[in-house]
Amino acid sequence: MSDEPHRALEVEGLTVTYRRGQGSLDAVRNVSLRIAEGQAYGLVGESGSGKSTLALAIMQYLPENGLISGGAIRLAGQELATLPGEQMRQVWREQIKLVPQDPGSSLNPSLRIGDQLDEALSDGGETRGGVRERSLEQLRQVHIADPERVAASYPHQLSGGMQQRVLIAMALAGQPSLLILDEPTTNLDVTTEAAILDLVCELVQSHQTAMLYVSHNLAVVAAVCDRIAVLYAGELVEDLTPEQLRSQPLHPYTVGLLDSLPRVGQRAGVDPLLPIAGNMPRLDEVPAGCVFAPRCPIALQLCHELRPDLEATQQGSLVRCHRWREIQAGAVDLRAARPANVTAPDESLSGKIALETKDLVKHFPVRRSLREALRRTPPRSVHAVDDVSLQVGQRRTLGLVGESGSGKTTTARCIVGLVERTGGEVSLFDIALAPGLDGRDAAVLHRLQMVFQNPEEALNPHRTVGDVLQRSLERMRGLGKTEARQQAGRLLEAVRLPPSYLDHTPGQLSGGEKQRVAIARAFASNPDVLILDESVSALDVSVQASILNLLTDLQSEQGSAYLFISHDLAAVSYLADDIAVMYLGQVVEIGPTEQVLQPPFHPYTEALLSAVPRIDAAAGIERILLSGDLPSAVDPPGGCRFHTRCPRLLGEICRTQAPPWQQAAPGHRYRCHIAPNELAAMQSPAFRDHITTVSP
Amino acid sequence: MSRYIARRLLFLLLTLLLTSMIIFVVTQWLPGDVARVILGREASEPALAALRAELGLDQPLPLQYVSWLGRFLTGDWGTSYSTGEPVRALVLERAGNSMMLAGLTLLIAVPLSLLLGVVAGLKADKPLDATISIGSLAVVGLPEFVTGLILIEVFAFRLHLFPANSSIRPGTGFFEALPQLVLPALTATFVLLAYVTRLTRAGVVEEMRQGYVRTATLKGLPRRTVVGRHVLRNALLPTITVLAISFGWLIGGLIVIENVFNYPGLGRLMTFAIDRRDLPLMQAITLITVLAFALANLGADLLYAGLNPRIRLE
Amino acid sequence: MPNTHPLRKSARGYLALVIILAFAFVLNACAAPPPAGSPASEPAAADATGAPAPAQPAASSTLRVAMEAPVQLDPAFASSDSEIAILNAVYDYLVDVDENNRLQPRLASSVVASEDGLSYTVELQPNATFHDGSPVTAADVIYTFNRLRDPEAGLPTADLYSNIVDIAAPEGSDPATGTTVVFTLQAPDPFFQYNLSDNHALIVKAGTEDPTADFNGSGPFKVVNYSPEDRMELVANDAYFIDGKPGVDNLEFIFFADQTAAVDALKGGQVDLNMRMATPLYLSLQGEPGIVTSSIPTNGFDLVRLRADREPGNDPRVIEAFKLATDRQAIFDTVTLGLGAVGNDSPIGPLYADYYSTDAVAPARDVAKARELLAAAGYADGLSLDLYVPESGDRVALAEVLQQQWQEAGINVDIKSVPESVYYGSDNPDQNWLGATLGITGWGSRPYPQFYLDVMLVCDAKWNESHFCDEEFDQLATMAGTTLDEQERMEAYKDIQHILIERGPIIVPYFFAQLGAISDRFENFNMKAFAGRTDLAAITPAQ
Amino acid sequence: MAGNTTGGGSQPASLATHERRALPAVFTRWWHALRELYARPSSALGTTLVLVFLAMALFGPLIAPYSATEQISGAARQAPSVQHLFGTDHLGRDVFSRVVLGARDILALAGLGTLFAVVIGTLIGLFSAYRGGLTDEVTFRFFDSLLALPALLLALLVLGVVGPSRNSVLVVLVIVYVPIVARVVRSVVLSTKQKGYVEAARLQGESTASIVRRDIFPSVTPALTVEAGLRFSYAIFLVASLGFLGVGVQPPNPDWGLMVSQARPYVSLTPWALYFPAAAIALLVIGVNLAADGLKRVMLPGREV
Repeated sequence: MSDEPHRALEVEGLTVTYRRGQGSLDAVRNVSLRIAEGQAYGLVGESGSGKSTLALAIMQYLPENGLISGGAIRLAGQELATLPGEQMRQVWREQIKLVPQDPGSSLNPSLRIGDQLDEALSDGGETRGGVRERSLEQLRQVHIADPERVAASYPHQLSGGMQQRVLIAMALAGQPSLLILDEPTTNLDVTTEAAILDLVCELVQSHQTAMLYVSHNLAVVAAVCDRIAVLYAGELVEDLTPEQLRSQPLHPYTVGLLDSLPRVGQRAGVDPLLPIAGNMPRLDEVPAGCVFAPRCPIALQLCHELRPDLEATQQGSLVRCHRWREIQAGAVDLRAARPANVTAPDESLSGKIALETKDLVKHFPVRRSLREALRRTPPRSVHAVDDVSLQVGQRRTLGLVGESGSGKTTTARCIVGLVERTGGEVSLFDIALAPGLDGRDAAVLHRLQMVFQNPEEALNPHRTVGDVLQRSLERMRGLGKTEARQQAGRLLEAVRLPPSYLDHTPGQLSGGEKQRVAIARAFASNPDVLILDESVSALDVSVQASILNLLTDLQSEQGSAYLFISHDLAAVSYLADDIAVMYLGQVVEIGPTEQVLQPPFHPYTEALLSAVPRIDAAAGIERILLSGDLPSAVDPPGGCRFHTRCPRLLGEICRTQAPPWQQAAPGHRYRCHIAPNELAAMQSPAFRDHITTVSP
Repeated sequence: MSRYIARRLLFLLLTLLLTSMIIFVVTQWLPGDVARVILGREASEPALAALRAELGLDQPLPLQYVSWLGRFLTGDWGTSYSTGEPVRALVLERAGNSMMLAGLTLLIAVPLSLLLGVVAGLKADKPLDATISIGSLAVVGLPEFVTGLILIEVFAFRLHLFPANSSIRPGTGFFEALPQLVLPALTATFVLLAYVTRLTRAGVVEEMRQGYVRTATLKGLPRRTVVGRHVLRNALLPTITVLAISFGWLIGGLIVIENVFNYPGLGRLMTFAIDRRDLPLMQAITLITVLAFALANLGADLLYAGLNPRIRLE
Repeated sequence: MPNTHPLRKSARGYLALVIILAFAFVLNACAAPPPAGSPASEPAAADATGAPAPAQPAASSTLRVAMEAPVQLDPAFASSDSEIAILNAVYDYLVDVDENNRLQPRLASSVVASEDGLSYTVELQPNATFHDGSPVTAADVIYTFNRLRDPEAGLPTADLYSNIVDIAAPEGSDPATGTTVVFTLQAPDPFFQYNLSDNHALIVKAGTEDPTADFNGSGPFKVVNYSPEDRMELVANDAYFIDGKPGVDNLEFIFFADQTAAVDALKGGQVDLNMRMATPLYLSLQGEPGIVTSSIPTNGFDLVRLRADREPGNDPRVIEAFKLATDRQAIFDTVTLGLGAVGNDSPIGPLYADYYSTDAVAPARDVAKARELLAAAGYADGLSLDLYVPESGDRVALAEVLQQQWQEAGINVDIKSVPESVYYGSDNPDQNWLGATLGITGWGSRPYPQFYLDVMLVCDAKWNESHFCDEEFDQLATMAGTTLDEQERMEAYKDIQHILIERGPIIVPYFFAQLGAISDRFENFNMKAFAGRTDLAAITPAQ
Repeated sequence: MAGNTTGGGSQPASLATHERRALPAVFTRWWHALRELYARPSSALGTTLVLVFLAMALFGPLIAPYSATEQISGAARQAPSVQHLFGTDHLGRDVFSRVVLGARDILALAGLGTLFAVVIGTLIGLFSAYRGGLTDEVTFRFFDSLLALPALLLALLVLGVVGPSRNSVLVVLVIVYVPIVARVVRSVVLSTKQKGYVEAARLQGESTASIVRRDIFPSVTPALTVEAGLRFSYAIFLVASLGFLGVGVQPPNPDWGLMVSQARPYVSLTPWALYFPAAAIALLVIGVNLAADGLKRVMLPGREV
């Protein structure tokens, strides 16, 4: 130990076991890692990889049925696994801190922020005022502009980003020697995520604190960390630097992950994603050989039988693969071995308009208080969707992108009729659609289908997959029972699931499989238009990639038009022919994907684009940070709705006058007071460089 | 917040109105001739008819209701059919007694069940938890008439600690009545105990799973601070609501207990009223009970909102 | 809400307060009770009910009586024991009846009948006064009885006093000051003095519209406070005209809805006197230290009656079958636990020694014969009926025993136990006491038997609940009720008993005993067959 | 569901249990539930108690040495003995037989009452909540008002109206519990209504009845089962209380509450006639509660009791 004085954390051969009933399962197996002082260490894995378990094991905060069944955890040379409770409390207090995944639930809802912060800072020997002063200082440190107000607030009064800043401030109290961040940005909007990441990087540098950053997102980790460990099914499969990750990852899983992650500007038809086949094994089905072997495109017989060791490469990285040397030497081509199965969309078909909205409006009334009613204050409403006009061409995909609260989901629900619109028109192949479901006849309903966000709620948990699909087929195609059953099998095939799944209940399916079934159900009626509302957002990267590819395939097979809704610009740009960007209920920019992704673009689009984490640390892209939070949709700001946060604010005109549509290119418009040429001059050319991979 | 209160008050009024209607209709359906009950089985038909007319029982139902409601709102709660006394003074006095009993019951039940619930919640799934859970269930499993009987036998006849009988005289103050309140209050406590304990336990277990508990623990706070400062203020919120709801039961629902101990509360008065088909009395008691329930509910909501910034700062 | 710290503090404060109070309460509770180990009748225990300071029992004595809550405190309507007990303490009867059914002067110092039996001259106690201080005069008596007998008012007593032609002060006497009243009758009535002592015949002050307004009686106790359904407090009337009465300084009626609770209160020393209790409760008090129990025979009974005017009771064979299926001795043993007397299907019980016929005995139980009779009546496959029972006294137990006894004879009854208010007050003619086909009705003890015959068994009786109509019976009853020849009356009553045993649609399984218990801190307690008429004024603290 | 009380983190998804597919699904589910119930001592105790009483209800006549109403002549008020395990009551009826045979009564009554209340409450809750709107608002305002009345008070009033009998007690149970059940169902419906599969069914033009039946009702069943268990235990109590107040089941039925009530004046003479049925009530209530707790853990994992 004495020869390694600068090790902040050493984990040696750690195995974490969950007891379950009579048996037990190892969630983390034989993992070792070292973090030096001041080092930012990334831990990457998909759900079920054991990364959170590992983080909690290091914190000595496992659930009651979890225990460390092997190995050691040393913090600055001190063994934690055997530390008595009281001393561990001291360690928590002073040395090791956690920034959790869900800031909302990690703060006590009924205590003021200031009090919660004071608690973390107070060591008992100080006056209350003194502690509070330090708390405020701590808040300033995480760039909270008015710490007094925040300290006096309750958690629910703050936005998610703000809450996360508070938690980071809390974690930095007392100069910990190790900071663990467990998916700290996962549920945050992309612009907020970017700001938090910047903050983390800055603080880690200024504090010289060792950091363990746990995330499912390779790009985020690559941007923040000095070193990255990739975890798969409870095992560490590769340990490397970000540069090595970009240049030459050696483990097939790491490569698969990278190939599954869409980059901004990557197009399905041109440069398809290469998803990893299959699913992560369950803990009770861990293969005997290499844990990745069942999904590995280059697995040999050896791989299925013998578990490989973690080996060090000359470059200092660690990899657990029997064939890493061949990969390093370029002797095997991982990508060639995995056919993408993607057919390029038929660009020639740009026929009729399949779906059109004209000036779609949805206002939700706000209940007036008694006093307001008495004073005859006019009723107010949430302006969820304001004058949204969209067109989706036949066989084409329109991507609708925006942060949470932008109104994209409400737009979708108004279109399908789950929410009755307040105004405007919706038409399907020139058939005007009634606002509500009750006003639409079955034939129209069947031509317009939707796939929802949450795969867990997509399927009735009490029916088998076969029941679900059969019911849809009987209903929408009027098929008889036997015929419906056969067709159900075909539908499953179409979404690349084996026919045996007909008898499965949703509980037996993974999230991605459920979403496939949901898609199959939507396709039961061969819809003209399919609306996908954040339908891939909740899925793991590798699963998301395969669904994206599936959607592309289905479109070319079935000819449906898609309205693809997502907060993820990369996913949208991968699939969409056209993109519409929404902000606070309005479309602020719309146009062909290539156009929208290049300057000039709306300042909001610019901010979104700049915030997308990139694996290839795109040099030169200036990160545009938005100030403040999304304004309330009850009283949207006058003039340009984006003016309260706009980095390119001109002045009075933006506050008072609604901006005009500017024509940037044919079919590409944005809503701003700044003319296209002026904007183009302001905006970073690096964007253009960065998406040159896009073929025109 | 004021909007919240206004809404709650409106609902309270609506509830009272609806309940009064329900009660009015139900009591009208009760078999048994009021006049016969008042004048006794020996009374003659003309006397009965005269009395019915005097009581307005020959009027159509809606008319009776409206006139009753009007009088009720102006403070004239009518005259008891059976005793001939004004209902209001009688009911309010008994309501006062019921409040005393309810008050003492809550004073015993709240700390006790919270304590048991918190301990059980913190030791969830440990033997102590099971002991508390089964113990409190055993207590609640015994019907209150049996519990009362046992308590009288033990505390009154064997230990001579408390009187067997709780018939306090009118106007007795809380502290003066205390010895007589103990046994009925204990009996009522036993009924409440298991439920409140279990609810508290559930609240504690639920909150212990929350992320903020982890945050607090990982701040290095001692466990008692984590529990006392962080968990309890959230865990006890649902318990408060339930205690408030039980207040209505304590005011008007202690029918069995008040009879077993002969305590002059609303419950005993209610059995008297029902037995004698004393409509004005029944209606007044029921409304007071509902009012107590609704006010307690309102109080609980306000307290809930007061302790819960998410509602308070809405 | 800019600063909510105070609210939080107060919430915390509240919790602290609750805990402190809880502890304070525990301490208090431990300190408050009377010293342990003393018998239940320890005076300190009385303190628990907040009775007037019992430190010197000799100085001020309070008799606390447990009672069912009264409903009617207008003498004209009062009927239950508790109602009469209260009124009997507040008002006076002209003539009272002692525990041996003997007439006894009360407000009347003398009652003299004329030779022809058609007029009665009543002389009032000269020094009797109402609680408001005014003397009791002839005018008050005249007012009281005129009110009771007014056919227009329709009071329950109207029939009873329909025989009275006139009530007046004697010629030349001013009723407003005089103390002599003359009752003139239409026909001779051998029981007229008993009628004068009827439960309702309490003298109220002339002109009283609502006697319950101020309880202005002339009786031994004055009402101090009445809390309906809870209690009534009274103090001794110092000006009472009978020497040595009342024997206690204060009288308190505490109302109980639950008899067991009342007995517990007696055991615990929270009440002193308990009358009219269920048999097992009475037995549970035997041997209880500090408590003196008393049981006296009465002519009160539970009447099991079958309507004779409709199926199946309109067939005499069915009536006989019911009688033969019943084992009265077994009922007496299990239901009244051997207290009281076995009945013989007639309301004339052994208490009326002069009228009771020892040779009129109901036939022994004969299930086989009962079956035969039923079969003959067309009920070979059994008979099913609802048995309506008011859920008070021992009646439910009686019903259960009857159910089993009758079942053996093929009579299947469903017991419908209902509150008294429903049994007597239900407007459903098939379910109330006068209309139900089969029912059990309690009848209180009366000083003379004619009452039962007149109101319940003659053809046109007001409460002929069994709808019995028998010419021979009616003749005998009328004769017994009017003849002045005592021997003739005795014969008639004996014949009546035979008739009822043979064909009356009624079963009187037992005459119950009146059961009471009093704390041994009091004496001179002589319970009457009708408990409400017990003279509470005679009770004195024990020496 | 077992003991994950502290900490969060991702519980490995792969801990999901395998489902057995050999038997019909319903059967498997119940078998499974039973096995889970027996996994914890307290719910095992509760389930055992319930099963014992259930056995009494089913096989009572085989177990009981006497009939419930037979007044054994000359055997009144006998203390417990080999001949009369629980003694005899004031009329000479065998208390053990009455307790055993009374199990059927109370289980049937409380069970049927609960069943009717659950069925009616579920129907109202399902359709009212799914449809929403004014009817829903009015219905549940009305229910709220009913809930403001203490159950026993409401029961007394209703029994006063319909008169005491076994059927009346059923009516009372239904009136008292329908609002509660409907509210529980409603809350589940309101959350289920928002789920993707329900909206998907609506988008495919399914009828309301079909959606309620196929998509919403199944998700109500776990909460409903648990609620039914709870209601059942309260129903036992209410039936007993009504019996005690003399307005419930009529004598000479061996209703436990009625038995306690009838034995109360005799408590110094025949204490056994009071304490045995009282203990039976207590044990059944405890059993049902513990079993319902266990059921809740099985049916609604993650939600606390």
